[in-house]
Amino acid sequence: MARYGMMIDTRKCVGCYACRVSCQMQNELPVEESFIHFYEKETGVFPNVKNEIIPVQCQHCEDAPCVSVCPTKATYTTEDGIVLVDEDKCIGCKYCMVACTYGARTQSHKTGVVEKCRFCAELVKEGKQPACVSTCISNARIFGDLDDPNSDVSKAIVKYNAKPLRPDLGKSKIYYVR
Amino acid sequence: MIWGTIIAAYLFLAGLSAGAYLTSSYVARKYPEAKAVRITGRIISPVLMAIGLLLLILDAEAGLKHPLRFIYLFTNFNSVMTIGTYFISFFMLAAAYTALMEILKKETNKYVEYAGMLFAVATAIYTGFLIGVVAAVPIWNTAILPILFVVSAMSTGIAGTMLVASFYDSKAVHRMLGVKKIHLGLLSAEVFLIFTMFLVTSYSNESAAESVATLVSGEYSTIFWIGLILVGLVLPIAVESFELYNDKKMKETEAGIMMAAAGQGGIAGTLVTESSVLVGGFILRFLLLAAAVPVPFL
Amino acid sequence: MDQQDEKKLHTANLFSMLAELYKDPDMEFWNDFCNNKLLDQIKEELSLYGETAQWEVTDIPTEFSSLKKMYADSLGSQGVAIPVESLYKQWTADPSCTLPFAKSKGYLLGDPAMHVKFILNEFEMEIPEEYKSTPDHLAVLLELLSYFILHAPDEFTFHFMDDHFDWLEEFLLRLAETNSSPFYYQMTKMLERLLEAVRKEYIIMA
Amino acid sequence: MLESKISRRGFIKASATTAALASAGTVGFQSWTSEYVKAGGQTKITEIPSTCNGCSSKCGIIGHVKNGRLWKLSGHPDHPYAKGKICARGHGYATLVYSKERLTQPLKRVGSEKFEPISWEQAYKEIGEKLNAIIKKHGPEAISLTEDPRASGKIYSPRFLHALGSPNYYTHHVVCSNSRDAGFFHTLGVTSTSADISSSKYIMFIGRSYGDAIRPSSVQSLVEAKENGAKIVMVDPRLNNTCNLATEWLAIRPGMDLAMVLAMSHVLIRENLHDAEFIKNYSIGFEEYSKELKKYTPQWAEKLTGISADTIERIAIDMGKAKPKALIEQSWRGAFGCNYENSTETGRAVALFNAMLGNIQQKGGSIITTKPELGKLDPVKHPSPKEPEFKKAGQDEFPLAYEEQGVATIVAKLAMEGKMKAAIYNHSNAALGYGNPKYMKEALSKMDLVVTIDVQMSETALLSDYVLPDVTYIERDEAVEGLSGKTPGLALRQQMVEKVHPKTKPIDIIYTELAKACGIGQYFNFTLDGLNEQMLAPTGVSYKELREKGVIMFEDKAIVPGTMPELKTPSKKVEFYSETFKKAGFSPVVRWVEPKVSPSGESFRLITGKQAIHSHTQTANVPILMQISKDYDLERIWMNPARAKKLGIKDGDMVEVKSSEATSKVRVKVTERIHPEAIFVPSHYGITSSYLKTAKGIGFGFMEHVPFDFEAWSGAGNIHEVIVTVRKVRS
Repeated sequence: MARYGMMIDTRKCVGCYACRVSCQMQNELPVEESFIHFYEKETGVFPNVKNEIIPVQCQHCEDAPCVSVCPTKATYTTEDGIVLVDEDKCIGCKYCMVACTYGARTQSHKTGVVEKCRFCAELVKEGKQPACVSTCISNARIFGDLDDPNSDVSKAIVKYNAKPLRPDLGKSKIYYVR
Repeated sequence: MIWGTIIAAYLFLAGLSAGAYLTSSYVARKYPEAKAVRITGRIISPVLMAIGLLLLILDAEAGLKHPLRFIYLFTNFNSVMTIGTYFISFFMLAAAYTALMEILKKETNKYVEYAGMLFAVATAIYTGFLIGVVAAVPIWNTAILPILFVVSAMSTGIAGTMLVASFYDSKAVHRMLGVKKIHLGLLSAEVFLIFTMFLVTSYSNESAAESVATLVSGEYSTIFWIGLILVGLVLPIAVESFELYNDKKMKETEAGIMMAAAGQGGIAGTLVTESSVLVGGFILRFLLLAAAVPVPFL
Repeated sequence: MDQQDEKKLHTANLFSMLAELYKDPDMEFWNDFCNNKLLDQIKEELSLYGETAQWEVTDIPTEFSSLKKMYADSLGSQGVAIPVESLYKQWTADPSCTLPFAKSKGYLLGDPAMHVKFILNEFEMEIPEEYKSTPDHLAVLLELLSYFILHAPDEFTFHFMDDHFDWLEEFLLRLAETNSSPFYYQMTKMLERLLEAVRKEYIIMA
Repeated sequence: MLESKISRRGFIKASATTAALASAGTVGFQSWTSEYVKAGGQTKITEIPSTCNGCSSKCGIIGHVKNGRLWKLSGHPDHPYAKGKICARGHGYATLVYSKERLTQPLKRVGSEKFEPISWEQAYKEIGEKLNAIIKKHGPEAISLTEDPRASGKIYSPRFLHALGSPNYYTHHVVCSNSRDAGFFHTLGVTSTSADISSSKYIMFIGRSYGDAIRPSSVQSLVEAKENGAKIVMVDPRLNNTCNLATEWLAIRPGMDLAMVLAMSHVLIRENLHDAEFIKNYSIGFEEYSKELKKYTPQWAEKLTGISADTIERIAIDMGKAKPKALIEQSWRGAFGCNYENSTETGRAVALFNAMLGNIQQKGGSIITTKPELGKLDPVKHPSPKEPEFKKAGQDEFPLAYEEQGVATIVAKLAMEGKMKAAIYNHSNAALGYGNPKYMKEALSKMDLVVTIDVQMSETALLSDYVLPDVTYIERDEAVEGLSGKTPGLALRQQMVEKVHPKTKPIDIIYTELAKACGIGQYFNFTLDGLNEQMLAPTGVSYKELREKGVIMFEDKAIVPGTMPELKTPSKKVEFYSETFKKAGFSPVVRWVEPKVSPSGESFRLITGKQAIHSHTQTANVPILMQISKDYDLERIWMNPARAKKLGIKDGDMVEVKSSEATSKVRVKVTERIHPEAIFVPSHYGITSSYLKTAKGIGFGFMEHVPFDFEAWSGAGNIHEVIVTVRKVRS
């Protein structure tokens, strides 16, 4: 079994939103809903300023709080470590939204079901890359098996010393280069 | 705010309901003659819980559209909400049974009542744990919160019961000094717990400090100071203390003893204190939901 | 001719007259419309449906130019509500479509249009060139309905009514936004009620 | 029996068998949908290679078509700009095809912003008559045509105009790269070079941001350069989004770029780091230039630019040492495409700095690109119209402007003077984007005939007498496009789906038919396919093959680094000293030129730039893109916190922006990322056409504040020569 994860190199991210748009299309989201949120972190004082653009989506935590709090077991982790929502079980209680550290979940206006990044599980199954990865203009995103030391993503994480956003808060599976 | 007014109302009503149940059980034993109070507590308890549950269902949009999905609520024993669902279900059964017996004027099975009391306490604790286990929100994620919620549940439970009962039997309400003393103790404990919680969490965590700041000096400071502290806590504490003090004084004079025996204090004081406790109880939950500042992750 | 068949004739006639109302008005139409000719006839036929089809129009245009303006403001390509079914429904149900608007409303040639195209193909029917991008235009739908009432099995007609006229409520909401005359709103309101009445009859028949 | 008095106009035509077929019925929508979706898996999906129109890059895309409808878009792997990727705009812009906010039939204006549908025949007839009447009365020089050119337009539009006898063909470059083009053209003989980013070691950008005006391959090449350890210096009054990839940000005072380049050139010579060999062999006039440069010391530049003399020196020296794999990126609009009074001179100084580094035609340097040799129409069968007898309007005033592009806004000026009587705008929102909208509106109203060809009711269309509906890029074939670059190639825009609106037409047809109505049909006696066949003839590529592949690159004809071509300047060499400039009345060598206006302590300079999700104003009405603007408040102006504090403005506050031309209300993003002297406003907002419902009312139009003006050298729009004051207002 694979343990899927991603690396995002924020130093390469120019904030073009291509990932957001292709994610919306892949997941058939209405334009107002998105699984990828962008944060800007400005540091320093003019003219010594740095601006970091950090795209954040579901981090597919291994000890995901959304999975443990979900009263209906609608949110679950697959064998491949992808956290998914079974929309036929979700009652829309939003407990998972409250519990998610990364604010990565959104409630569908139409169905009331809470949704989030799915690592494009159906594409991954076909051996393809998630939409946000394949569309990334600057190749800032790498996806693959974290358990395979020879996968591109594992190698890149080692090479760039990428880290989860908050390693102290749990084992999330998106690594960031900052 | 992911969880807003509706969930605040749900948490409030669940606590209130549990508190009312416990109040009525206490009164049944301590003041058997205060039937109106006992009956009130037993009737409003399942009714308020039911309203709370309806609000919860209303807020769960996807479930509302597919009601059968609510069955899954009983499936994840890792989730506080699932456990709470069991607590509430059992509590609801016991409370509804007790109320039914009261309406039918039949004897209540005391084991069922004991179970009801147990699950009432569990329900009150659950409302605290529901948000207390959320590690992402430090102001919630403290051991004090469940205690605070239980204390507030009891206090609102007493207030709710007394308020409704005073319309039927204002004398009885006035005679129950024991309840008043407990209530005063609970309210004082609440003040202590709120500020302890603020102090402890804001010293240890930045997000919690931010939450506290929005409450005491920021966006929600007006409603915090006026709504919760002044109206919800200080006012009832003052009035109840005054009443208890008066009571003591009255007992020292002959006329006073007679007056007290006749229960002529009027219901104005009760109306004011108990309503303000209820308002405070709701505001407390609303504010805690509103002031949630998640841990920073950037 | 039995009673039921005769009623069908009237109903079909009614729908085909109503279809005229949703077409871009021209001089020929105006000649039929002016002095209440068309509306009177519609009213006459409506009596068949008694109260269910009661209807009030307050602002009947008396000049060709004002009718044209009303049409343009309400139903024209820049009007508040274009009477095309696809615009009021999700563009496609096909999950494999990854266009940015696949699940959005407000786009032409959606699945409903494809279905009407399919029906036109199956029945070897043709519609004018200018409706090519909008085979699900209300005028086309009403003409088709009129035709089906007379020629197709009741069950099919019933389904067609069910499938292709369930957007009128949303359409009416848009029409209500107009600052111009309420004429088309009132007409459509009546159409909605009439459709409901006819639908009920079809349920009974089936 | 029922007898309808109303004449039946039913338009459904039933075939002989219809009644029989109908009596059997067919499937209802629900079962049809499930069948349709289920069958979808087996339905053949056709893949049609084409080019995007989300911006001017025209990246290669592949359209996936199912059941006659567009289904999916993907990037063309072989296209040099796309490299298999599509940006957000590319995905979003496809929405246009099935949008209800399109132009669907020819319209004639009957009042202010009021239109009446007319037939094509009537439109052609009336436009033709009016054009001929204007020619008769005022001569063909009173007619003009302006466009944001695409492959077909580039061929058909000037041909149409020439056939009428008018030379007045213009492009959008007046508010894009006219200054840079003029500066480069008279120096290197080309309006632009191409930067070999991925192989370069030291790259400087001046106002240009690959991350904000995206071409996928450009961003990738910059990432590659960074991975290879290149130094990347971003010169910009604002920390743009590409700064993430940069090693250094120089927060220059807006309008002072020329001073910096001059000082860097000064240092290069002083330190003897210029490529003397290259200069000797391939240039003229270096002596004069180096004499002029003597006064432009880094200390002098520090005062103007706000960048320390040390920094200027360090960078110039490092670039000199890294040469020839060092360059200043040529940019498009950037900071000197059409921005300041000194922009043409900045363009010239940049080209010359690159020449001093000897990086022309070097790996990691500036490449003078090559284009495939395309064929022309057979002159016997399809004779070209004869060259107009007049000079293009504006050429006398701005002889340095690149002739093919011209100075498009001269049309408005001449209209105001009553000399220009007709304007045709194709795929161009000139009234909102080219010059001050108020001025443009008045100018357009003074002409006898304004015709707009577009897909949407743009602000320009609203001011036109006739609006002709184009088909979208998804619904049309276009002329073969030659791709210039290090490697030359061919690309083709192809029709993916049948046109949605039957009454829309592609411009090759519009011009051909309009020409007939104007009596010049003989010049359009060919078809688009015929034209394409003839264009491809010399390339050895068949039309069929290009149609199948969409993109064909001629790897064997790629530029070999190190070989200097003969330049198209008068001297055939790099011109440090330009006789052409002298003749036009300007200094033959680059000199410091002050910007036209400068802010006081109280006011700001208003500057503009792009955002990655929009392309000019043409994507503003695309819901999936505009939603991003709404979610992240991207329409806000940027203000430095130091200035904001003084004005009592907090992040998110509503303010009033006031210039000599207009007053606008907008919210503020208070950020350290902007020079205190400048206010930045993205250039995609402020749509006023009520036909564009998604876009209308969001943000304000930058151009509303830009005074109608011409830069003296190239005629460019001087779009950053704007002073504004800002005050807090209630929202």
